[in-house]
Amino acid sequence: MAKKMHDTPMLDQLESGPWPSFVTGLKRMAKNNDMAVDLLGQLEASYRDLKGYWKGGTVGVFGYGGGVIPRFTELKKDDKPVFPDAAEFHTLRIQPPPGMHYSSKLLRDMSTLWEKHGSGLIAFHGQSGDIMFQGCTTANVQPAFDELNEMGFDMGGAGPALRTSMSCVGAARCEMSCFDEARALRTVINNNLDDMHRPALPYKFKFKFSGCPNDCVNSIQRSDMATIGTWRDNIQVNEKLAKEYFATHGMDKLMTDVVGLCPTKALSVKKISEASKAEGISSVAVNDTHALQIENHNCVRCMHCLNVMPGALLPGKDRGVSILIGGKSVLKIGATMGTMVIPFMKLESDEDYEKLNELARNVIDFFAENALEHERTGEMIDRIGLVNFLDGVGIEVDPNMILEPRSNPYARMDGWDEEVEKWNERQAG
Amino acid sequence: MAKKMHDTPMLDQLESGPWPSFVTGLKRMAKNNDMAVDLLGQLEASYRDLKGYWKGGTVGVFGYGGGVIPRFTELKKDDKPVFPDAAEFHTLRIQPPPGMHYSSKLLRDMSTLWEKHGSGLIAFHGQSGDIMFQGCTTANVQPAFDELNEMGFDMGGAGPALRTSMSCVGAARCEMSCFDEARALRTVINNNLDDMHRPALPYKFKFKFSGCPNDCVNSIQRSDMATIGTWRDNIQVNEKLAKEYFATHGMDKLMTDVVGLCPTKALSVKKISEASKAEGISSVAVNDTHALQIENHNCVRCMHCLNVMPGALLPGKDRGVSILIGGKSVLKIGATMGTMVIPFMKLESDEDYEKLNELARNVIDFFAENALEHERTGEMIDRIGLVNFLDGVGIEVDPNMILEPRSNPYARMDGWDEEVEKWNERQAG
Amino acid sequence: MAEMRQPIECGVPDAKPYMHPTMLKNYGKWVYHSHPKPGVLYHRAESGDEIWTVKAGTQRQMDGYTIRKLADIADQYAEGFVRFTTRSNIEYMVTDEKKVEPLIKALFDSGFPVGGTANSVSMISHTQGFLHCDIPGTDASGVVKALMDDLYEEFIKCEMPNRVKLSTSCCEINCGGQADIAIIMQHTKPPKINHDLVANVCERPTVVARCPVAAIRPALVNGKPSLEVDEKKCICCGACYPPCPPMQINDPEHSKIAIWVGGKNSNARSRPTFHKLVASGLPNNAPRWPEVGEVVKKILNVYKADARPWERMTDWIERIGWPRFFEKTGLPFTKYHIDDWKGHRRTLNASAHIRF
Amino acid sequence: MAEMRQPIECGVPDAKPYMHPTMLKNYGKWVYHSHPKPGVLYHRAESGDEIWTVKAGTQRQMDGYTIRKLADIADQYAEGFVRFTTRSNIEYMVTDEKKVEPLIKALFDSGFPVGGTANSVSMISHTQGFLHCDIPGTDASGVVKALMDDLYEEFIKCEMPNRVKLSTSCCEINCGGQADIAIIMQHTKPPKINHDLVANVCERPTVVARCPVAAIRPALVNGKPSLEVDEKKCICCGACYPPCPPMQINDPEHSKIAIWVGGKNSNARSRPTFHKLVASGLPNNAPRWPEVGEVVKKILNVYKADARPWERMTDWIERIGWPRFFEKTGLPFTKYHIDDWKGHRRTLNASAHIRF
Ligand code: SRM
Ligand code: SRM
Ligand code: SRM
Ligand code: SRM
Ligand code: SF4
Ligand code: SF4
Ligand code: SF4
Ligand code: SF4
Ligand code: SF4
Ligand code: SF4
Ligand code: SF4
Ligand code: SF4
Repeated sequence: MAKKMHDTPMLDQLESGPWPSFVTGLKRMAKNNDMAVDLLGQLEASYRDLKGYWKGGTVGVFGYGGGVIPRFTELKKDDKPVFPDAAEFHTLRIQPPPGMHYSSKLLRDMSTLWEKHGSGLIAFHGQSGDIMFQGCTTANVQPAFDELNEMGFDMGGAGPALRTSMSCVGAARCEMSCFDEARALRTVINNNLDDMHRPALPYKFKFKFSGCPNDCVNSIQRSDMATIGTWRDNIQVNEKLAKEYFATHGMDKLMTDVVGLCPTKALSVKKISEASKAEGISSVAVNDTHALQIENHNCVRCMHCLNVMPGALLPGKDRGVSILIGGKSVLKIGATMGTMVIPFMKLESDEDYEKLNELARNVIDFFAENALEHERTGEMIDRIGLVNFLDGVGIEVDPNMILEPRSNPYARMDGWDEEVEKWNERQAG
Repeated sequence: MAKKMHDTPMLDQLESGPWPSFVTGLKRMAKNNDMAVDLLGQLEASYRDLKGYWKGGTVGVFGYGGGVIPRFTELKKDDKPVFPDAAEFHTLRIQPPPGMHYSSKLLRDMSTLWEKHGSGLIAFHGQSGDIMFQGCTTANVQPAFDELNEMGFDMGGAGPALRTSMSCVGAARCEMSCFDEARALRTVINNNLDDMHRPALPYKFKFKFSGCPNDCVNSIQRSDMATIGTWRDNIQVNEKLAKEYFATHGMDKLMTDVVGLCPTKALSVKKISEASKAEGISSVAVNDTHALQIENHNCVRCMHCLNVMPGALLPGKDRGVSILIGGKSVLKIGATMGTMVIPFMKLESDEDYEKLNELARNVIDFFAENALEHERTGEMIDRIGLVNFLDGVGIEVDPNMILEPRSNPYARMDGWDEEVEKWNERQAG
Repeated sequence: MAEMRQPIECGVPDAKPYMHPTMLKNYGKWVYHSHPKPGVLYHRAESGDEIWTVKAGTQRQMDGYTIRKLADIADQYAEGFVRFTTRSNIEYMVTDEKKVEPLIKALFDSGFPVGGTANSVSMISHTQGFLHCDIPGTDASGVVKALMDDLYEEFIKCEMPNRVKLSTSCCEINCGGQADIAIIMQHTKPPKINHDLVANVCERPTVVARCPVAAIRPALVNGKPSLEVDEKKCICCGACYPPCPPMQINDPEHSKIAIWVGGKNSNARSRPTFHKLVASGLPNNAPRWPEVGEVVKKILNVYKADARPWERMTDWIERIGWPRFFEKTGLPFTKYHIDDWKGHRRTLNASAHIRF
Repeated sequence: MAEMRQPIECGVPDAKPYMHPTMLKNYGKWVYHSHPKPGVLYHRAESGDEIWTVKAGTQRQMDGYTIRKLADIADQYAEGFVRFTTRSNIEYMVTDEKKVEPLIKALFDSGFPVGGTANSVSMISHTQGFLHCDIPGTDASGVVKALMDDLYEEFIKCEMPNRVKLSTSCCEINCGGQADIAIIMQHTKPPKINHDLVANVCERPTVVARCPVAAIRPALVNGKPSLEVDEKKCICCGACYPPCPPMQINDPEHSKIAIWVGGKNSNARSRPTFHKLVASGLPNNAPRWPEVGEVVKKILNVYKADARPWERMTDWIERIGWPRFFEKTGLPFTKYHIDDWKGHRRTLNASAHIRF
């Protein structure tokens, strides 16, 4: 039996309504947890005053320089915490299995562990993908981590460091998946753990992995290096499923929802007799007379038609990934998205994964050496120009990197002939 | 009989080929015109050396501060012009009738006048719209101008001044025309001649007038204030011409060339029985069964469908103009286009034209007071922000001014409630 | 102190031990999916294996009871495995279609709404707020709870034109990300500086460097090194606050809430887009933020009624145009909507395209 | 000196006295047009009045013989009136259809090609170049003449997908404007400063202010006030040259010619666009610039073959994508195509949209 509950008239109002209530959860915890009692007290004060009452500090585990988010209360009276049992309320960021898969046992084990060492409050998951074990005293941080670590789990990222990564469910349950997202994630992250656990980068660096351009982990906008599945050859078709789609949806829907929404007009419906068999064309009969036709050279791999006709259309067989660099949130220059720097690389063989790993390392190294303090990769590229970044990490230019060529003459082009030479050589080779 | 011709082996190569040759023209002039002989000499030298040989200076006419482009030769030997008869080769910029209409008599009179006072070489027209009387000695500038002026013609703009304007052929011969372009041009320019003839603005200022959004005088990109015809109500239709179009082009063309290219998908083909009669819909039968239908609220007045089906579709009846501010070429910040600042104003009555005139004056005044030296209007707006410009000239904000609202939180919004108030009042009023 | 334990630097664990066996078996070999009903996904593998996924909402911030309840349901109805989505929804996978309905019932009965799939409004991207962050202007869990109560029906049904993804962020830093509708703290007054503390707590050059408009300069105040803000320049972004807590940006009255729409992360049809400002000045009205809910519901209702199938928020607005968006939602258009940040020129209408 | 004559500040003259009477009569009352054949327009007024316009190319820079010839043709075949287009084409208006063919013949016979209407390649926007400008890197009249000789067939026929508008500009200032294909001088070396002259001729602060990258600073050279260029920063734009002729930017070898495509001024379909760099480094090869003609024709041929009806250059490229443009034209893609000027971020591909 824990200490007496504080009055929480404002929080109480969050117990009504159909959505699961975190307040109800906290109150359940508070029944035998003093930290939860006082957390509710402080939170109610924040609601009342419209003011956060936490401040940071320095707390960590032996051997690592990051991964714990320290929180000390600022709500004091006569220099003493008003809610002493929640005066320390640190979070451990722990990396989950890629794809966030759990057995019921693992969930229970984690919960038990955290009720022992911490408040019992766990977030599945933080926006970067960490399991956030929230509410721990300074003293308990180390034993809690030790136990998690023994279970096979490791600390995530915080501060100017490599951050915890995310990949979509992908290959585990999605027919759009174009590579093994979990393997790519583990390859890249686990080879660079030093940068995660001993923060020494100019600022944070995030990797994210999406199996296809639907980008279910928001990698373009929310990671410094996004690895997104794609393909080079023709979209695969399945006539049976295409006919099923047509049977239930009809021509109007096919025209409006599929053909009409292709961003590059790469789709058309043709009479089967007139369907083209040319290279680069995918064709699939939707009934006895008509076929849906895809001009693959003009398809930008946006996923829309595959989404609307699942299974009937599938990514090509020659699969791999695109790499985009520089996504981040709003600080300093406004939000930036990742920029396409590698339109396509295979990601199948061991060597392919090793290449991805090397590229990731190159990018981190270039960032580490060239970014200013507290400058994200996207800001750095904005400052130095994409070409200097490409030069630095050894990537050749490609028209897929741009929406359009420059429209101003403000460039010094004395190396034109050399650059043309390079391009011609690459085209020949 | 003029002096002996110089050798012009390079220029001679421009006499062959089917396009009218300016070299042949110059040579014809040179038969009895020493200035032309020496001009050819200097031009050949430029071709040989790949170097221009003119420099500027100060030449003008009494009472005006601008309009003459002085040119003195730089090609000298022992401080003496190599081609003395073309040592002075000034240009008079003269404003043509709007729409660039000429009688054969006027052409002949101008030609005769210029053979008397100048080289005889006239450009119809400069890119800003001037008649350029090219090749005049300093001594002859005044008499040449006097004579032109007596004919009813006036000097155009040069330097940091209001510049010569242009309007499209418009109402004189074009069914797309939504206002009297020539009247608007003359109203605005002739009321501000002081700023043209006595250059005292921060930099040049150009007006251009296009009768419709086809913008045949490139006003958005090439003028500081563009006045472009448009309409507010529904596109007008003519069934006879629509059926004629369909009879010659067929359904495929109608779908691909018209419906398929509307940028906002405001067009559709419907069975006549199913055609909507709702407010905001224009409908025109193209044959006995089908009608072309326009969702006018979603039409952005791009002109495309009117262009493809001339006469069958025509601008609405409630006509007026849009105003865009800030177009210019590449200097300093890269080329800028005009920005929409007045989506619609009527331009029919005398008062309407007077309002346009006042607006023009306001814009020039704001420019004169706020632009830095050698800063164009577009640059100024880029520097101070559109809202400050609107405030300065007294224009209310409108969502048609933007492609999208801000995507960054980098603004100080303490006046939010007041601004909302303003909007609501205007919506009510 | 005893000798400290060296960490085992094991990194990201392998997912295999925690993955539903049918997913593992057919890893990378899926060929089809469909949406049998709201909250339920059906996937089929090349092998013919089938899996049904039942998806339910959670509060993300979970107490032990909740976690054990979820685990129990997994054992009882769903073969002992779950996964979480990036939006803190939980997914139960079953290979036997007959288990689907009982599972759904168990979830609803335990207070976990089944839904969030396909063209529903999914759970809101959740951040930390008053519960844990050191710089929040508002709460996160509470805002999310209040809004999801409001949007409950849209979560458990699939009646939107396409997926709807919301985010909330308790400060302008926006950990919640770009979304169809984003609800974000927006400060409207420059930071109030507690000069007594600056010298002790803040590395002044770092703070100066953080300001995007160079409005901060070092200054001596009462003889002590402090900082000074040029209030004319300051855009109240709050970026100086994390490195220098004495620059108090949060204000119970003047920290407002802004609503942004049309962010999109996927590449489907259109390229990814950032969300854009549509409303601001909403009060930070804990514990249920009704004014925010009003605006969000207004926007969602118009979108629901007006957008065509498969149009995301941004696709819809792109088609009807911003003038029409403001007209249809009745939201006022102000000078603050007109961008004036770096590169703003590209957001201006440099064409004669207009809508009436 | 005698007393000077005061100018009559009459401004823009009224066009009425110079306007074809049928145009005047039906001013603002036209209802229909068509394109009976290349070089010929047909317009009909509400009143039923009809007018045929025959359009012909000129060299713009006209001698007296040419002007009189054009006037004679007007009197003989075309009711005494003409107008010029913004591209220095001349238009003859006739109200009697029977006069059209004789007029066409007279024009061709006199060396004025009839064409330039509808989906032809019209006359090139003409600038001044060596003939009159004080800062040109190349000529204008000659470049135009050479190119129009090359494109003659495309002027007198209407075989392009849509109108094609070209421009040439004899320096980077680009008086020729944005065009489907623009041919523009591109300097590649910083200005060579003639220090002896700077002090006498140039107002130094003005020059310093003109540089878009702040590469110029005042300096003392040999004890005299002059200017200095930071050659690492300099982007060779030539903006310093007009206010300071001793900063010689033109160079017979290093001033090259660049080709830009996809500029569009009209609002038809897409919004107006700027032209974009596609080729550079072409030699300034007077008097006929064959290398420039080659590239222009290559681009036009691919456009002609590949674009759909009514697609302007930019519409076509927008549809097929830039990767395909470079592939189809065979033009090399280099680092110079990637923008690095202010606001360049918006030109980068921030999406997974790619083409193979
Ligand atoms: C489970 C999850 C991946 C994961 O690893 O956790 C997931 C799973 C699927 N996504 Fe997703 N997406 C998931 C987050 C996302 C996100 C990121 C986010 O929510 O912040 C996006 C980008 C959102 C954006 O653009 O801002 C996302 C954009 C899509 C799209 C593109 C939608 C569009 O038209 O723009 C599709 C395609 C579709 O709808 O058919 C898609 C399709 C799918 C499919 C149908 C893929 C498949 O074949 O299995 C899955 C169905 C899930 C469902 O519930 O309907 N998924 N999906 C994520 C569920 C989050 C949630 O609980 O709501
Ligand atoms: C916990 C979390 C929100 C949540 O409740 O889920 C979070 C919380 C904080 N974020 Fe975040 N961010 C979290 C995901 C994100 C994301 C989303 C993502 O990773 O996909 C972003 C946007 C993507 C990005 O990286 O830009 C994000 C962009 C930021 C930024 C802005 C960075 C920028 O360059 O614009 C900051 C400020 C900074 O780093 O200085 C920040 C800073 C913070 C700090 C450390 C506030 C601070 O500076 O003191 C917050 C600590 C809160 C706490 O007490 O735990 N957080 N933050 C997320 C991390 C949990 C996890 O590890 O899983
Ligand atoms: C005569 C002229 C106006 C003038 O006052 O001098 C003119 C006249 C016409 N224009 Fe134009 N345009 C004229 C310059 C322009 C320009 C400016 C330019 O050439 O630099 C443009 C903008 C070009 C651009 O976008 O860069 C222009 C864009 C159009 C368009 C839009 C084309 C498009 O699809 O983008 C149309 C509509 C059409 O093609 O039906 C048009 C249509 C027309 C029509 C059909 C209007 C009409 O109903 O009479 C006229 C037919 C002329 C013809 O020769 O086919 N006119 N037109 C100009 C002839 C210039 C020339 O000799 O080539
Ligand atoms: C003559 C003409 C080209 C032609 O052969 O047609 C021309 C010629 C010159 N232009 Fe131009 N511009 C001419 C139309 C234009 C246009 C087109 C237009 O007006 O529609 C533009 C683009 C639109 C604009 O206003 O930006 C244009 C943009 C410039 C600029 C760049 C301005 C900018 O802000 O980027 C300059 C440089 C300057 O003003 O400092 C310039 C400067 C010049 C100067 C004065 C060069 C100089 O700075 O010494 C040239 C004098 C040449 C001469 O000897 O006659 N000229 N200039 C055109 C004027 C003739 C006339 O009056 O009709
Ligand atoms: S990103 Fe693509 S592969 Fe990954 S879960 Fe989403 S739809 Fe599937
Ligand atoms: S995936 Fe390709 S074909 Fe399908 S809609 Fe997208 S761009 Fe069009
Ligand atoms: S701008 Fe419009 S009104 Fe003027 S000539 Fe061109 S098409 Fe006709
Ligand atoms: S004028 Fe209007 S309806 Fe016609 S194509 Fe343009 S936007 Fe569409
Ligand atoms: S959005 Fe701001 S307040 Fe909220 S968790 Fe992120 S950093 Fe903290
Ligand atoms: S709130 Fe933002 S703009 Fe204002 S001083 Fe702080 S960092 Fe600078
Ligand atoms: S483009 Fe340059 S060189 Fe040519 S006329 Fe204009 S200013 Fe002179
Ligand atoms: S050429 Fe351009 S960039 Fe170079 S110094 Fe002159 S103005 Fe500056």
